[in-house]
Amino acid sequence: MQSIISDYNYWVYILLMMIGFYAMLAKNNLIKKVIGMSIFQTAIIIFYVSIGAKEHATIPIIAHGHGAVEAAIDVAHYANPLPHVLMLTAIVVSVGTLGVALAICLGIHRRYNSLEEDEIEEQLQ
Amino acid sequence: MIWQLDLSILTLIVICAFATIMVKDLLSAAIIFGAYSFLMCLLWTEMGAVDVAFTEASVGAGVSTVLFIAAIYQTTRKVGVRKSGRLLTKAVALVATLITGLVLLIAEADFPGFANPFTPASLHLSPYYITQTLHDTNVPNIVTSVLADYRGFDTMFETAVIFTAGLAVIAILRRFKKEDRCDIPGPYVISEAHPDTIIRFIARQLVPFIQLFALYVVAHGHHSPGGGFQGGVILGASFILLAISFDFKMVLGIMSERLNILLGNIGVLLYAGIGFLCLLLGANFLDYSILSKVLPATDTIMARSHGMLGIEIGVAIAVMAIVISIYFNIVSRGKYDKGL
Amino acid sequence: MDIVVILLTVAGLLFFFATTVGLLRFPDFYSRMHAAGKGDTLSSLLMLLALALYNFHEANLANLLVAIKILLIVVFIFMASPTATHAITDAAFESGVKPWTKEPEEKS
Amino acid sequence: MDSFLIATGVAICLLLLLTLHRTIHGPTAIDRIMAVNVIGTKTTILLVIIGSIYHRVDMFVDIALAYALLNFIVTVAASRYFHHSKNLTSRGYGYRFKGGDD
Repeated sequence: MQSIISDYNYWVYILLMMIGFYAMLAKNNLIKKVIGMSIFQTAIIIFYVSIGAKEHATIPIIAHGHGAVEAAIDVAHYANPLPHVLMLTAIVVSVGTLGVALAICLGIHRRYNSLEEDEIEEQLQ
Repeated sequence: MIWQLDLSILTLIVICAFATIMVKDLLSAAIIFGAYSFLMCLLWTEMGAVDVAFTEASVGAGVSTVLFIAAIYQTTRKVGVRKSGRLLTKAVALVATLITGLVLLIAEADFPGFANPFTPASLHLSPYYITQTLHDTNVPNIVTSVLADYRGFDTMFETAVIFTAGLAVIAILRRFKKEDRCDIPGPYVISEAHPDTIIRFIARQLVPFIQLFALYVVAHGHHSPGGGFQGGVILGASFILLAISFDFKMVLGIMSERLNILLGNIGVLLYAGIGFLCLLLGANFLDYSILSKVLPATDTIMARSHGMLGIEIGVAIAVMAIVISIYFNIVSRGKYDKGL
Repeated sequence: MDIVVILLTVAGLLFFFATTVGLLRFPDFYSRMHAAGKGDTLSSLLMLLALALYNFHEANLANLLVAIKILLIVVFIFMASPTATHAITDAAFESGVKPWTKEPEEKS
Repeated sequence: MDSFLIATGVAICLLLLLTLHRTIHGPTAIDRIMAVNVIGTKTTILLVIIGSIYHRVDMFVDIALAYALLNFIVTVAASRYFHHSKNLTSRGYGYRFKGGDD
């Protein structure tokens, strides 16, 4: 049981990464590929946030009462904030990449009137 | 972290990811991807990453699924029938995926256990941030202080990346002429949808609350989860809601294209400008403690807090403008005539 | 106090269970929408009330603020959820989803 | 009380699994939208429950509020999709598509 709990997050991250990677490689439809890319991104984010998690730790916001005496801050009591910072910006950047990817899809559809990879290749030849 | 919820939510996520890839209809895939994003937000919350969860909540519920629906609306919903020659591609992709998974699984054996407080990642840099943040900057939310102060340079270029993405979408899609040479007539003859009074009324009631809440998120990001990115995305989502429930033109009347792009520039410039102000006053780039010379009645610690607030406002303006611009370009195919 | 919280939460869970059963077992779209629209909103109301009570265990300003925010969530769900239900049902009617009748029609 | 809250959370997760069945196997796309709407509402509640387990609800309630406000944008957008594509003529599909069946 202990080993399942300690490894489950990493297994799921590998599984999601494989799903996203497979979709990016094998799917014929461009929007399906974009969805695969998004799943790949979330797999990476799961990996980072799992690294930052700590057992019996609370969220990385220091509890401070108004006028309370400042107690010494225990490091093990707060989750690691650094992966959270990196991944916060990564999510917003992922919206940007999603927008650009969908814009490229729309541009291709405007030109070739199709979103299927093999149809576009046929028209290119 | 709460391991009971961890196990159940991760199982749901894997099922959702499989379904998203397997389903034949693109609109259904986009909708299941929306559910996937909800579950992701739950997972971050459960692991204690509240700021990440907030970003995922605003992005997943407000923007990314709507972008998918808009793109599908402008192209097609159907997935083509596969040719027989595709079997080889599938096999090669499967082998490549399995090899990648195997390599990652072998690497995983050396990882420290999940939720171990004494991993190398948690021992080297982050203890400084955790113990010193309140003392250095007077900001209790460690994520905000690391984002906007300690790693401010990084965040500035993240904002620049988002700005570049907005520019790229405009460069790819925006068409100013009515008739374009390489433009094939669209797939649909789009009918004017009849106005729906109930949706319009509720949207009109909710939009002020959403925008007020977004401003609260930006301003209160020092003390609770939130900040410029989240507030900006929520502000953008409020305009998207207006554009969906009302007319496309009505939102363009409030937020014209020119004003929108100008706001995006202003946001990035505000961020860089605060950095250059620090440089002018004689400190390093983005070293806000020097701002106490300019701001009245602040010491060097509070100056860092106020500098962070200025940067969050810049990020919020830039993200809002870029989100609106991306949505408008995608939903109208760059013509800005009519939308969803 | 705890007993009230537990009772409300269990009632909410029961309603959510009924929602899920309706969602899975009902024969056509409109009856499923009936189960989903009503049971979902009611179970949310009950559970959020329970959580607001649970977080207001000790009367001070911070707890009051949290309880008020949870009640605000209730208000917004009560505005948004029926609107979403209306939008989906309208879309289904417009796009031609047939209501289920007793005579077994052709299977679609 | 904490264990009761955790049990409630796990129970909601199990019921979400059943709702996910409708999301995945729903015969039409509209069924899926409906089920995703239910999942979104329950996400709001699970967020508050997780906050109560952490004993820091004041930090988590903002996220739930954001969900309560933004949850129905997706639903309205999807329903507008069906409004618009009601009387469309299918002349843009690729040459291998049948078209017309929905």
